[in-house]
Formats: sequence, C-alpha cells, structure tokens
Amino acid sequence: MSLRRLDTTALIYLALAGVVAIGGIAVAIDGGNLFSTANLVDMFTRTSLTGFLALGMTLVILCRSLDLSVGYTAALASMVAATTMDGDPNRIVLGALAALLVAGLVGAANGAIVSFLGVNPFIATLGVGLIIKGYLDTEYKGPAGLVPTAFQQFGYSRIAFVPVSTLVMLALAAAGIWFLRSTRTGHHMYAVGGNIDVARMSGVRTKSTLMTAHILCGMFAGVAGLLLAARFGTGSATEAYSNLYELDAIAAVVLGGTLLLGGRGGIAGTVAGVLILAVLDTVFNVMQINPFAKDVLRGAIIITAVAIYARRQLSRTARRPRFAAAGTAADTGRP
Amino acid sequence: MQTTRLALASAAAVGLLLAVGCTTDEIPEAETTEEATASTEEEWFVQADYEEQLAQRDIEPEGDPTTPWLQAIEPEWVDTSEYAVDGGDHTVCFSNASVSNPWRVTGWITMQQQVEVLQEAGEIGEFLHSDAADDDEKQISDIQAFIDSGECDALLISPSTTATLTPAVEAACESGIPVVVFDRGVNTDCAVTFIHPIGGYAFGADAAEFLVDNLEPGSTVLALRILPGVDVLEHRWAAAQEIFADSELEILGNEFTGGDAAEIKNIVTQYLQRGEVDGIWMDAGDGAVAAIEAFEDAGQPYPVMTGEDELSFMRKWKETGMTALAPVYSNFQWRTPVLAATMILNGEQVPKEWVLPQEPITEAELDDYLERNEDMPSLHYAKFGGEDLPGFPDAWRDR
Amino acid sequence: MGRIRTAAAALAGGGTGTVFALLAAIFIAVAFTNPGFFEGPSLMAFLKQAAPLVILAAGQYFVIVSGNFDLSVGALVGAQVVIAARLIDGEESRTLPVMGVMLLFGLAVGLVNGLVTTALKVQSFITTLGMMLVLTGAIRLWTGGAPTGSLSEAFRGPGRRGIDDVPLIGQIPWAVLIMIGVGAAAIWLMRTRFGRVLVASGDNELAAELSGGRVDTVRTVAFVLSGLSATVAGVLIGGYAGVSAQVGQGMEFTVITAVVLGGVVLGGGRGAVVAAMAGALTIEALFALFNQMALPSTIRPAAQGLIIIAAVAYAAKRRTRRPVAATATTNANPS
Amino acid sequence: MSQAPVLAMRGIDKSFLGVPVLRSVDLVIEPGEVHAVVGENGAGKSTLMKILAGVHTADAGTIELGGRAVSFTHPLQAQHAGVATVFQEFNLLPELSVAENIHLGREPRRRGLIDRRAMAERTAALLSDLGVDDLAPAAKAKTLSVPRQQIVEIAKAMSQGADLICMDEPTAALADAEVELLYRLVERLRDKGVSVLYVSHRLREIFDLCDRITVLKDGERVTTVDTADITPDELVTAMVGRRIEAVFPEPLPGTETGEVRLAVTGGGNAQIDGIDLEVRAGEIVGLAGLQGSGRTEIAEAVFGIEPFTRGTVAVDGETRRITGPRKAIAAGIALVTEDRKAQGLALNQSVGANARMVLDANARVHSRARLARISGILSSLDLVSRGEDQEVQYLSGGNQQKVVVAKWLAAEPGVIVLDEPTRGIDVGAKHKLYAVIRSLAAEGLAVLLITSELIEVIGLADRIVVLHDGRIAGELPGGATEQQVMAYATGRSPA
Repeated sequence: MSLRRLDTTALIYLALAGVVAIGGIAVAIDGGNLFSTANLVDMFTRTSLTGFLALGMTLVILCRSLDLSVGYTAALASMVAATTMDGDPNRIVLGALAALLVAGLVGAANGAIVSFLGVNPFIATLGVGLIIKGYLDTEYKGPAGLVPTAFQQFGYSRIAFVPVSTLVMLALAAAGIWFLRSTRTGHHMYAVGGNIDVARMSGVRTKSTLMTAHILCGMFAGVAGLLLAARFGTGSATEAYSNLYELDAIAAVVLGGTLLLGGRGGIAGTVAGVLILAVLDTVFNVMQINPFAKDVLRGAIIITAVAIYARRQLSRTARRPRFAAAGTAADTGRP
Repeated sequence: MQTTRLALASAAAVGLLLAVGCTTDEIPEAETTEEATASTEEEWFVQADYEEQLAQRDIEPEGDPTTPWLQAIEPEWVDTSEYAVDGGDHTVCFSNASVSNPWRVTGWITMQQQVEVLQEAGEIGEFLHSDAADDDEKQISDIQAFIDSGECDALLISPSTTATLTPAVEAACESGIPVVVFDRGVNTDCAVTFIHPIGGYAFGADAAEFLVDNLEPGSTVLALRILPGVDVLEHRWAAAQEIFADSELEILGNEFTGGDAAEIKNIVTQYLQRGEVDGIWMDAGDGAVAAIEAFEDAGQPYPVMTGEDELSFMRKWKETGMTALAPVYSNFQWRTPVLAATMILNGEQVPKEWVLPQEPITEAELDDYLERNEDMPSLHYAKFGGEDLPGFPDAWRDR
Repeated sequence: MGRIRTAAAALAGGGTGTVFALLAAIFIAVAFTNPGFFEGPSLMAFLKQAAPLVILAAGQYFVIVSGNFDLSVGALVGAQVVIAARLIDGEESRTLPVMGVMLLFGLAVGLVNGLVTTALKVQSFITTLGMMLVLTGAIRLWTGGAPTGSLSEAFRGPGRRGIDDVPLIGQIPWAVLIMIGVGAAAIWLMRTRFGRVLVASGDNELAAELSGGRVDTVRTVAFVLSGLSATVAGVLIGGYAGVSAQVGQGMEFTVITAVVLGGVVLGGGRGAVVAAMAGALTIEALFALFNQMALPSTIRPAAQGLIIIAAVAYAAKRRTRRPVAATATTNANPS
Repeated sequence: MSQAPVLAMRGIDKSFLGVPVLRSVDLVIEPGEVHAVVGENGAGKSTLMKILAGVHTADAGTIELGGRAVSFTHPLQAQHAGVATVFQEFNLLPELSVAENIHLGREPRRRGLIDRRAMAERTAALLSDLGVDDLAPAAKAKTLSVPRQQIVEIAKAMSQGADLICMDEPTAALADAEVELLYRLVERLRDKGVSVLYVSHRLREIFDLCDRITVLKDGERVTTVDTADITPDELVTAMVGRRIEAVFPEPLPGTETGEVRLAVTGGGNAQIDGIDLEVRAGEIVGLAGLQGSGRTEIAEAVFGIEPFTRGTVAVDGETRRITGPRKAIAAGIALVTEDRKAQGLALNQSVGANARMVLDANARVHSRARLARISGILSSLDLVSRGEDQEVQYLSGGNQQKVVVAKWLAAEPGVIVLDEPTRGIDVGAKHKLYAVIRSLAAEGLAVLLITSELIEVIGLADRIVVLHDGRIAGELPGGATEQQVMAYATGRSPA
C-alpha cells in the first residue's frame, strides 16, 4: 500500500484533511456549514489552549519523559499572572514574566526529579502536580487576581477569523520546530529519547537536555496559564486542573504521530493532532452531539489512530531479504 | 522538509491575516473592574449579601405560589421592548456549564421539557445547546461560538464559574442579543436578567440554624463539603461559619469529599472512631446517605443532619426517622430561563435580578414531597418543579 | 535458610523494603495521634475502607509487572457501580444475575484492553486512556448523566456488612475477608507458571518469547485480571457507600501510585505483588493519618505528593546503589 | 620512530567479580601504525579496548597518550583525548540521518545554531574521502544495511579527528566486498598518520593490514611482533598456546553416533537457501562461516524464529512444521542464543526463575520431576552463585551462560543448537562448556554448534559445515585445518 511510503507527518496532515472533509460533509448533511466564519473562529479558538500544552508535552515525550503536571502548572501560572497584574495595565509584563518564571521553575523541578533522582516521570510529575494543587487550594480559596482589559485582548481579539492566541500558538509551534531542527539542545532531544546511552556516549549532555525539555514544557504550560488568565479575566485554580488537560495534551501529541517511547515525531505532527481534536470538538458542537458521546468518540479515535501508526511501524521492521524468492517471509516479523 | 514547509506556511498565514485586518470582541471596562475586584478577595463572606439573603427568606415572593419558578422576591421590573422580536419560533441558545452532577441532570431534563412545551406553543423554534463539561475555557468558546453563529435570538447561560466567565458574558451582552444568566452568577449585571434562588448564604444558614436549634449546646458538628473554590458552595459554608460562630456548638472540622460517597463514608467513619459526632452539616446532598450509613455501621445514634432535597437522602431520612432538614437550592430554577427568554423576546417585563423562592423541606413537608416523587429515581431532586409538564413522570424516571 | 536470608535481602533491596518501612512509620504515627486506632473495631473499619484499593492494586500489579499500564480501572469501577445500580434497581432477586453481568463486563473490558495492546501494538498508556474516555462517556450516555436505580441490600452486603459479634474485634467485614482472599490468590498466581512467565515477559520480552513463553497471551490475561479486580472493587465500593456519580474518579492514578510505592517498577519485571498491596495499604494509612492529624484537607495532596516522590526516589537510589561487587561470589551454589 | 608513542598502556590489570580478565598487559602503539590485538574470545581483547575507550577503568596500570598520562572514567574523556572507538554493538540512532549520527554531540554550528548545510557537506566530504560515494548523508540510519551502518560508525570515529582509532572486530558483520572497503578506509587512515588499533581474530585481515601484532591469551600478553616476523601458523599457536588437542576435551568414552535426530532438507527463507543438514544422536556438527554468512539464520530457522519457508525439517524422523519457538521446544529442540543478555535471560530475575523459565513457559515439557532436577543441573555445570535466589544480573558472563544452558537442559531436549556459546566468557567457564558439550553428545543429544571461533569448531565438531552467503559452501571432517575452513567460508574451494 502506498501509505507505507508516506512520511508520518504527511500522513497525519492527510488524516487531518480527512477529518475536516468528513466533518464538513457530516455538518452539511446536518444542514450546517462547518466552514462558516463562526465555526472557523470556534475551531481555531479551541486549538490554542491544548496547543500550548501539547507543544511542551511534545518536547518531554520526545525525550521519552512525560509531564502530568501541566494542567496544575497552567493553573498556578494563571494565578501568579492575575495576582501580580492585579488590574494594573503597567504590571502586565511583570505578571506575564512572573508566571513564565514560576512555570519554568515547576518544569525544572520535574526535570530534576526525573533526571537526577531517577524517579519515573509518571510518578514524579503526578506528585509535583499534587503538590501544586495542595498549594493552590490552600493559598487561594477560589479565583483570585484581576487581569487588566488590555491583557484580556490576548484571549479575545482576533485577526480575521483567527484568534490572536491561536496565532501565538502557531508562532510558538514554528519556533519549536525551528528549535528542534536548528539548536543542539533541540536536536539532542531526539537522541536522548532514541537511546540515552548512545547519546551519552556521543557526548550529548543528556541530563541537561532532559532538564531543558521539562523547563520548556513548564513554560509552555505557563503560556497556557496566561491564556486562561486572559480569557477568565482572573486567575483560576480549580478550573484548569479539574479537566485533565494533561491527558488532552498527551492525546494530541500521540495523535500527532510522536512516539510515546520517545525519539520519533515532532511538533508539526502535534499541531495537526491538536487541530484534529479541535475540529472534532467543533463538529460535535455544531451537530449538537451529546457531551458524553463526545468522550466515547474521542477515545475510540485516539486508539484507532495510534493503532494505525503502530501498524506502519511493524511493517518497517521486516529484514531485507537476501533471497527474494522468500519475500513472503519478510512480513512475519520477529518475536 | 515537511516541518520547514509548515513553519513557512504558518508564517505566511500570519502575514496574510494581518493584511486582512483585525477585530476584537469588545471587552467593556467600566462595571467590570470594581465588581471583579470584589471577587478577587479571597474571603468569601460579604456581610451585605449575607444579611440581604437572610432577610429575603422571610419576604413573601410575588406571583402565584403554585408556580414558584415564576415567583420573584422584590423584583425590580425592567422593560425589554428593545429585544422584542415579531413572530414566534425564536431560536434560543443555551450554554450549559455541565450536567456532571445529578442536580444539574435533573434541572437539564426539566428545562428540556419546558422547551418542548414552548416549542408546541410556537414560542421557541430551534433550541441549540452546548455543554462545557465543567471546563470554563470551553464554555467561553461555546458562548463565543453562539455569538458568532448569529443564529441565536436569545442566549441562556449557566456559568460554570462566576469570576472566570464574566468577560465572556460581557462579550455576549455586547453582541446585542438578550442574555439570560442563571444559577451561578457573573460579576456583571449586563445580562437582561439574572435568575437564581435566594442563594448560598441562605442555604448554609438554613442548615446551620437548624443544627443550632436542634442540638444541645456543646454538641459536636462535622461539616462535609464538596470542593473548595466554587462560590455558591463557599457562600454556604461562610454563612454556616457565621452562625456556628455565635453558637455553643463545637465544629470538629470541615472536610472536602468531592461528593464521593465512599470518601464521605471514610471520613465520617474516621471521625466516629475518635469520638462522638452529634450533627452533620453538608453543603450539598450528594452522598448524604453514605454519611448516615457510617453512623449505622459504627453502631452510633443518628446525628441531627442537614442534606439537600435529593430523594435518596429524604427517603433515608423518612426510613430512619432521624432529625433532619433538607435545605433546597431550588432546582425548578431551570424552568425559569427559557420562560424568561420568551417573555423578553415578546417584549414583556422581567425582573432585573430574578430571585426565586428557596425554602428548605422540613419534617412536616417530608411525606408530601416523598409521595409526589414516589416513582422518581433516588438521585432526583424533590423541588424540581416539573410535575405539571407533559413529559412527567417518564422524562425524569427513565433517563 | 539461605532462602530466608536472600528473601530478607530482596525485601530490603529496591522499593519493596521502602514500602514496609514507610507503612510501619505511618502506623506508628497513627498510633501516636490516635491510640484507639489499633483496637479491633476501628482497625477493621480501616481495613474495610482500604480493601477496594488493595484489590485494585493487586490487579494493577499484574499489568504493570508485565510492562504495561491500566489507566481505565477508575472509570471501570465507576461504570460497574452505575451498571449495578441501574440493572438491579432495588430488586433483591436481580442481585446475583447482575453481578454475573458485571463480571462479564469487567472481563470484556480487560480483554479489549489486552488485545488492543498486544495484537494492535498500541501502547497500553493510550489504549487504557482511550478506554477510560470511552467508559466514562458510554456509562453517562446510558444513564443520561447521573446514576439511576438503586442497589439491593444483598448487593450492599459484601462491601458493608460482615461477621458480627466477634469477641474483641466486633465485626469482621466481608470486605476484609475478600481482600485477604484476593491477596492470597494473587500471591499464589504469581507462583504459578503463569506468574513466572508474566514477570519474565515484563523483564525481557524476547527472552521469554524465545523460551516459548506466550508473552502476548499472559499480558492480555494480566489486563483481564485487572478488569476482574476492578469489578470486585466496584462491588465492594458500591456495597460500602452506595451509588454516587463520582465513584472511582481518579482512582487509576491513586492505584498506580500505590503499586509504584510498593517498589514495583513501571516498565515491568520487578517487584512483588505483596509489596504492591502494601503500597495501597500505605496510601490509605496515609490518608487516615492526615485525617487524624486534622491536616487541612487542602494541604493533603501536597503532603501526599511529597511523600510519594521522596519514597520512590529513595527506592530508586537504593536500586542503583546496590553494589555489584558485594554480590561477587566464592561459594559454589548452596540450597 | 623517534616521537612519543601514540599510546602506551603499561601493567594493565582488570578483573570482574573477582575473575581476572587482564593481568599486567602492556600495549604500545606508534604514530601511523596499524596495530593488531589478537586472541581467542575471552582472551581480554575487548576488555582492553573498553578500558582504552573509558568504558571500564583499569584496576592497575598506566595509560599514556602521546607521552601524557591519562585516566578515563567516561568515554567522552577518551574521545576528547583523541581516542575514537568503533564497538561491535552498533551505536547509531535509527531515527537520525547519517550526517546527524556522525556529528551527534559535535554538530557544526553557525552563530550558535546547527549548520545543517555544513554538516551535510562535511559528511559528504568525509564519506567520499573514505571512498564511499553511494551513501546519502540525509538517509536515516534505520534504512541502512548492517555493513553500511558500520561504515557510518567508522566514519563517525574518524570524524572525531582522533589520533588513534580502535576497531573491535570491525569486519565481523561485513561481506567480502565491504571488507575490501574497510581495507581502503584503514589504509587512508594510516596515510593520514592516524594510528589504528585493530582487534580481530581473522588472520587474513591481520596479515593484510597490520604493521605489528600483540597477542593476548587468557588475559596476558604473550608477545608483540612485527607482522613480517611471524607466520599465520606461528600466530595461531601463539594465540592458542597449547596444541589444539590439549585445549579441547576428547569425546567421552561410550559416545557413539546413532540415528538422525535433526534433518533439514532444502531449507530456505529470506536469509538462507538450499540448506541440507543432518545431525545424528551423539554427534556434534559445527556450523562455520563468516558473520552474516547465515549461521545464526539457520539456528533461527531451525528454532522457528525466522522459520524456513522452503524445505522440510524432521526431528527424530518425524517431519515437523516449526513455525515458532513453542513448536520447536515441543519438538525437543533447544537454542542457546547468541546474545544471552538480550535473548537469553531475564536479568532482574533469580537464577532459579531463569533456570525454570522454559519449563514454566511450556506445558508440554513442564513436569515436577524436571523441576526437581534443576538444582542438580546447575551444580553439574559448576555454577558459581550465591544460590538460586540471586539475580542473574549479578553473575559473571560465564555463569550467566551456564544458567542459559541449564534452562534448556532442564527441558531435556533431543537437539540442542548452541549459537556462540563461549562468546565473551572467561576461560574457565569456556572449558567447562566444552566439557558439557561433549557430555551432551555422550548422552545422545544431537548438537549443532555455531561459533566464529574456528578453533572451537575444529576442536569440538565431528563434522564441520561451512556456510557462505546463506548457502552451504562445503563440509569438512572434524579436525580440518583453519585454512580449509576459511577457504570455503570466503567462497573459494580449498586447494
């Protein structure tokens, strides 16, 4: 089958196109228009938040790590931002920086626990998440702080039918792609995720690479927090982490063809993954699909997608035959 | 390579869009700021609101007591002629925070039933709704989507969190379509009407006063709460604290249970291991039965208890004959918004702030309510107020 | 005798030792805050509460030790309780048939998880994440959002009642007996050929395969066992506290944490099922302790997170620091 | 040569788990010299090189590079000091391109950013400089054949601008054509004044390529000589030390070849073709041939890992369709795999657990009686351990291998295939294994012995089947000369 030839990223964009097409048709049959400005706006709006989280998540997953604390980090960041700004337009920059700093520190903590204490990232980041939750619930008894209107623009204004937040997300995605391609640290993330021993033997500073990935992931979550603050007009603790955003992000990353075991994939794919989820969301909304049915469909779609990627991987691992006559044996795969 | 191409593409797109020109969903300044700052205070207790709500409990609401969902306490009627639209079959849109708990599920069914009636009557044409599954961010998108779609003649909003939804609701008001907010409020009065029962303070106070009246001085009370940070719930606890403060009762502690029955039973059991618990104060009925069972299993006498008008609790209450009260956060309020919307679209007057009656169910009324809801499921709410709707009882019974 | 020595060594090494030490420490702390805790009745009450998590931990252990994850257990527990309530709907006579249905359902869910993971080669993290979404959605779809119906007294029995009027203990809850039964079964199972092949598969898939081990089969069975344990846990929790919309929420994370706390390594091949169950007991004891210390409930997650990270980090260090030279050998093999 | 030697290792000692692997070894390499280190497997070649590469640290002794004393605790230190190493096991990242792999950790940068053009150009230059023109720098490593992957490895080592490049069995995975290529690579290095430490047991290469030879035996340096001053036969004797008869135990009395237990007729699959093979009870048949000639592939086919797609397999006269390990085991076949860590053992599990793994995994062979015998088998193999509860990861290579053998013997197979059974284990364990192999034959098993150690095949096998390019090139009686075997192995027929 010719799909085999296709490079994974391309395949995912093909899938995205497919989802858009099918969605469009479905909506059309339903008597609507998926591509009306309103729906486009809606679609893009939904990409930004998951987008920010998924971008960061891509980096850690590439390094064969994981970050289950991003939801909590985002919540924390939104709090820090809102309380620092506290309605004063002159403190916007300060607030934003503070939020990013804090989020970065959380990332650093994750990275340190994973790479230096050797705690499995699943547990490490889960624990850090709990710690943040505890802090927030104790410190703030609800939404706090006030975001000046000027900064709320980040959450509400758009250029034509594309929200600014989405543009920022895409810009960061582009930056991320560039980072992975053009900087040593970024490039080394593939090595660390691929085979940490080989990476170390080749002189890659594995620990600091892993740290960087986690710090950046934290900061991306920070940006997500800023978006939340901008859209809420205040900092919200309970909200951000009561919705398992981290799982959404991971789903988007995996949907984007990045291998959960690290070393393969990239941000281009993740963006497609995010878009797919957003398109589905919008389609479901426009078609008035029962909220619970959404979960079912999402779950099914994610599994199917990954199963397809896995299939492609399998077909790759066949050994190159010496005796073509026996090509049949090539697909038996090895235990 | 794929990646670079994407980078370039996105860059190009940005440029293009900049050329196309920039729009913003307006975010009005004025009333937000000082109102919102009110919400930024971390203490949930606002003396004025507290006193107002306590007072409201004793005010006779206007309107026919047989249709409490149309009653209003001290309404300040506003003219809505500007929103009047000729003809019927209006498209009404509803952005729902979620149906993630039985109270909301019950209400949501009631609302749908009410809508059907109005559709029969030709008042409402299409009824579009979106569910944000408790995700504020998602609800903001949902509201925007409704505004942008331009299909809605009226927009009903049940905000998932007061403070965070404020900007979105303001944006909705700006769009010119009449906005009806109900249940949890927002920090702006831009909506045509804000519909809600008396409120959290009253709920918490009803419960707390009942305990104070029915327990000996010096008795111990355990407070069970669902989760922190949700204003309607925090107000209940704040009011309770007020009242407990000038009572002789000893508050053993206040625990967050997430409304999870197992968690509740664990906590109560552990408290019982360490000593007597004479009273239980709950900020919502979810899992109340589990709390009572904890006493049974520990072989302890039933506590004096306040739950909610959730049937499982009321039936247990009846069955055990314990001293209890079912404070009510009037579930029938889910009928009002749709009705309000049609009134507005017909240019009829509506209360600016539509305060619905909110009376706890006492021992005296217990049998009556149990009988009225006899074949309702256990997680149904007694004061759902849909008995006169055509779908009754099947719609609520077979979900 | 050598056996005993090495068994002791095994306990001391890795995480296994850590968990029992931690458990002891917490119990001592509990004893100090509330001496009454260890009197029969309250101890029984504690074990009764802990039973479901301990049972889930046993199930999760099988999956983890064979190198996988099962994130769907929380959702499955919830689903089972809701199914029970809706199908029984207060009719005593339906109790047993419905339990049968639940059993089948639990096994089916496990089977699907297993087959998707082994046959379709989807990483279990994704498989079970998807399953989690599907289950929560499907169940709510089925019940219109909130659980309907009610449980029968007979159904409540196992989770709630017990053998009464036992001298000085008061009541021996069925839950505790079931827990002990499941524990014993789990330990026995790990000593059977199945158990040994299971661990081998998690440790070195290829070696197991080349030794003739049916790796995919045992892994699938592990998922089925996990589904089974979730069913039992569901029966107990439903019995213990009745129906509520939130049953099972977030349990998957608690139980995985518990298993890892027990020194079982994510990725497979290491750890004992006893320790995994001890891990679950430790977590429950921790919650009990927090409660007795009247620790503000908002801080608890933070404390929980800290302790878990610390414990796992400590165990990780222990493992890596095991001196190879120390085990160097002179005596020809004894035993 | 007046200037300081590139490398001077003196008095190097190293032992693992108390088993001495190197005893005061000296090694001196002059600039621009190609220096061979030869010896049997387990003689200490690889260990010596790993010490030089900074993978292991010596227990005693000094290392000087260009006259400067150095001590490495990490491979990077060695690299920075100008020692590049090409290991046997590959160190490429399949997902990265050739260029990225070669420059991993040392990417060329412009204004702090990776300069991909420069990277590609350098790679191209490097490759063409090595005379490899048909290897695209942008190609992903996973798309390359094994030999080409190794060429990339060598290129990587060279690109590190080292004065000394160590190659551990570089031709192990190479077909003849590629061996020629490798020769050219080494020549070029020498021309550039780069020294090469060439670890191999392939006499032909050594005499073709190397200026001087250091011979290791049982962890000690026997001698260092100019290639010109020694003949292949002298070298072999120096390596082996004793005469072959002395090394390998005689067939045990009472060993007699009986019925055919394993018979492959016209067997073939994607890797091998036209395999006709018979192994009788009590017979040891050696499979010889260069790496990649199809030795391991035959083992995998017989055991059903990569099953034969053509021809038939008969065990004890009964034709069997062996489509997987389980079928093979049920048919009474055992396979001691080439790579015991990756394929043979569950390292975190105990000796006991591993020893009973085959019985546990196969109902067909499981029985209490056999379980009961395991302890006996282990001690009959002289396993040195702290008891059956010790995790195998803490055993020495030799003892680990004994556990692997034990787990197969527990199943009481009729046919046992041993793939490189003595690779990387100490001499003591080695000789024990030789004895075991003999006794297995004596018990009437059919033994198929695969090894890259010509001496082993010659010393142990009753018949030697030599493979070339996936086909049987010829058959020789036991005790044939290395030259004869090599002749077939390299696709010629012995004169």
